[in-house]
Amino acid sequence: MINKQVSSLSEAVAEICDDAIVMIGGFGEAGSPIELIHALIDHGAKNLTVVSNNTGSGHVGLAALIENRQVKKMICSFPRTANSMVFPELYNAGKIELELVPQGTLAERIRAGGAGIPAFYVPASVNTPLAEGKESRVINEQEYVLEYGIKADFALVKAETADRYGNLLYHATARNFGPIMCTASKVAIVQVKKIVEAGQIDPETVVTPGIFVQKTIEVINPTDESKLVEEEISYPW
Amino acid sequence: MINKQVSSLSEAVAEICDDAIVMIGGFGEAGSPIELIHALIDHGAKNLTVVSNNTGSGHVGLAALIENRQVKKMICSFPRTANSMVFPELYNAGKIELELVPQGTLAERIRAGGAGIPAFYVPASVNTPLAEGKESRVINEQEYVLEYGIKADFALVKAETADRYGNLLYHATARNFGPIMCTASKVAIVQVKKIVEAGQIDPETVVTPGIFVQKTIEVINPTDESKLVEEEISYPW
Amino acid sequence: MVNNDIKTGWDRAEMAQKVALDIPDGSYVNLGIGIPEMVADFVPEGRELIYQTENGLLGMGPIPEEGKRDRELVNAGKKYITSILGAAYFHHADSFTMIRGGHIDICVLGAMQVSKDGDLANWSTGAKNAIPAVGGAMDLVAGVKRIFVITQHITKQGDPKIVDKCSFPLTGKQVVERIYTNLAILDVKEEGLFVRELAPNVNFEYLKKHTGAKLNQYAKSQV
Amino acid sequence: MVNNDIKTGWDRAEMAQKVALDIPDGSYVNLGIGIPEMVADFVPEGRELIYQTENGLLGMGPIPEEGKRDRELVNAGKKYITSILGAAYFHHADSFTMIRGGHIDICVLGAMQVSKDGDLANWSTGAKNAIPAVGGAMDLVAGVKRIFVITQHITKQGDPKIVDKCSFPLTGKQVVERIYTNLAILDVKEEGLFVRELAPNVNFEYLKKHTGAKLNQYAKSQV
Repeated sequence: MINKQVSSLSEAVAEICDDAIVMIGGFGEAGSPIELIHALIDHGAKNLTVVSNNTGSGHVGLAALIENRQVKKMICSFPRTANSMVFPELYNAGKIELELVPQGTLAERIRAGGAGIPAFYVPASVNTPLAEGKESRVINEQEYVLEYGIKADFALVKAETADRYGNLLYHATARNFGPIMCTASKVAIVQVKKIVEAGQIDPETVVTPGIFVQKTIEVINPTDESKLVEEEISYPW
Repeated sequence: MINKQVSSLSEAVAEICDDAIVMIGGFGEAGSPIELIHALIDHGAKNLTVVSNNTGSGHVGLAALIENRQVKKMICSFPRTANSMVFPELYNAGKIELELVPQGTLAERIRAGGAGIPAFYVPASVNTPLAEGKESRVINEQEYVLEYGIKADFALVKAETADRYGNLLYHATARNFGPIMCTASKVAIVQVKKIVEAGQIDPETVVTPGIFVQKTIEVINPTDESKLVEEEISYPW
Repeated sequence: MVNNDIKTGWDRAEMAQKVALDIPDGSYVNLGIGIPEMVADFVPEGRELIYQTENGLLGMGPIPEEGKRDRELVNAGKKYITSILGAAYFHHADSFTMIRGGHIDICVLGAMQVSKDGDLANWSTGAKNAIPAVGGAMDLVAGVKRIFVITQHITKQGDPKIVDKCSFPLTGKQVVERIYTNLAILDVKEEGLFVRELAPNVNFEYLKKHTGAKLNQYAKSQV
Repeated sequence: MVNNDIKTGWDRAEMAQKVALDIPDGSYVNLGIGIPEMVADFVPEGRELIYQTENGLLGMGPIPEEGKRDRELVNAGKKYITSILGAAYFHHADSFTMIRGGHIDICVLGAMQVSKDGDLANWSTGAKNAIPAVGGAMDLVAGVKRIFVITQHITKQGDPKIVDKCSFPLTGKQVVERIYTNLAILDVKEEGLFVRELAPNVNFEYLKKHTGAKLNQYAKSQV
């Protein structure tokens, strides 16, 4: 019987090896798989390339993973937010690499990675510094930049509900990068608030079909990241 | 107040002009917008380029549109099925053009058209006659073919439920090409079984967000196409 | 410098209102972070606009009351929001299908600089020690049908933001259609910048003095 | 010619069963139209396979009873089907994300010809008056991790379908991993075709006679 549920957070992230490419869902706090990220900190895999829209806030979650020096390189669209200190400091000290990608191009590169599209053209970034060194091409009199799909070894994603097949539902704008990151990674690891029986998710409403998910772990009451940031708490606590 | 509902089938298709590119949803009967196609036959626009997975069955729906000589060219993946006589006959007589596209490439070209991606690379069709004359490129030691996005002037789509904003739900495998065709056409015209109040569709379950839909028309009891085909009925009846 | 004794020009709310008046009924709109967000407060009665937020919601509603916040319902600026009846959630690739695919009618953005050709710089000063961050700005200007900019006419240092050529790195080239500042509304035309409307107590000479690019006046019949 | 007096080789059901036995538990599987569809009937107890049909369903269930058909629930062959508990519907672009993106473990397809290098021809005879139709075949062979072919060993006219080089237009080059026929199971290796198993009353010489490409035998230790 297919069952993608694992029984502990440490088991969920156990396979993640040094030098892996890891996609991490979330747009700010919404959809950030904070328990999985903390499990990855405990696990200790190093030299990671992380694909995520931001770089985390305060000293928890993704910011803590970076602060713990497990991340060699970030691929993201917006590496600084109101409460991000960790990444800017390491970046200015030359201790972490950054590949800056427009948000829509980042999303499409991840989707392409999952869909077997090795490369595609986009209009975004033409005539800007972010197109420098990239191949460009005129199609129907408009200029486009060639962008490449991104695949990852692992994805850490937060969703709302899963069944044993790994079918997923999300909540509100926490959906953001989760569905496409699941498709683009060899092993998509998903923390959900609730695991239900097969058949309890209406097949018309499934957002991520189970084929894209390898492991699920139930985290009934995920941490309130913004509260930790406000209280200046650090992980490991 | 935004309201995309129109009051008659003829009004729904009234804008479709000669020489238009029209995407028509459906995979076999499932999702085929038969009432809209029949309205297009009554309307009479000619010299159309039609993008659809198949070429219709019997003498109704898409087959009838072709038989009525309104279609100059078909772009599709599988132009013959058990009950298709109309297209094969016209094709063999040199009276209709065909652009044959692998099904997944067809889907991706439509999606690209809707997503502002002018072109992309795929592995499908490499080393086959369908790649002849197309640009190819080796990326990471594998060969790919360059394919271009398809945009349409109009899409005719069948869905299950709509609200006044044009948000859509589909039913089972009738979903097939509908969502991507709505994104790739300037005017997406959708026949639905039921139009409900705004708010009656859960925002988590919307399949086609209303931004991609321009017109909806309620067709409460759509025709059973397979029955018409079985009974050898022709349109116009 | 702006005269502080008598009221010269528009305040932020008035600027936002000017933008709101120019957005047609039924438009799909993406509002950037900052002043652009205020536009939603000034939509004239009888018009319905649908707001898209690129992090995954079509049908963004007003800011929630304190007790009704949902930690996972935020806008592109990561502020708490609500959704309207008839909203839809989607993932990022679908969101940028809307944006890149030309489905959004109008995007209102802030600016660091706008050139006479409609080039926009709003993501980076190019300073060496700054952390570069771009977000969805480049996707928006490349994909949305009409780009409106809303910005102060000059910087806090008194430098013009409307310039002949942007000195900051571009967000996009020839993308801006109209500029709303505290001093005027300007149209970006192939022939250059045209003054669409002057704010209270601002005349053409005054505006010229605070603008780093050539300004044109419409012939009366053109307005 | 196949000897019709005593039972030689496998029938279609036995061929399908051979395929079914080789599909690991938990696999995501796409079954082509025709004999491949029969594979689902022979999955050994205790194994759970998930069937994808490229027209938009993951978790295809058995054929419905006559009265329980849904006109809009069909498979890629346009036959009425059902969905299992835990199924998911999706549109075509998402469906081919599964296929092209390498997420499907095994695809079982019919064939007109297969070459010793694993080239597959299964969509067109290349005849001038035939209406070309390809469907999802090229996407499947290009994207799915493992391609199994199930086919009669020879054509109705007695010509070999396993050949040195396909004469029909290709569906894909070097894509087939294993071939299940009524006479044998063949592995496609870099070094050529290897006989994995012979059907009842079929010996190597007999198989050779009906095969249009060189056949190799495994050393005993390799099987």
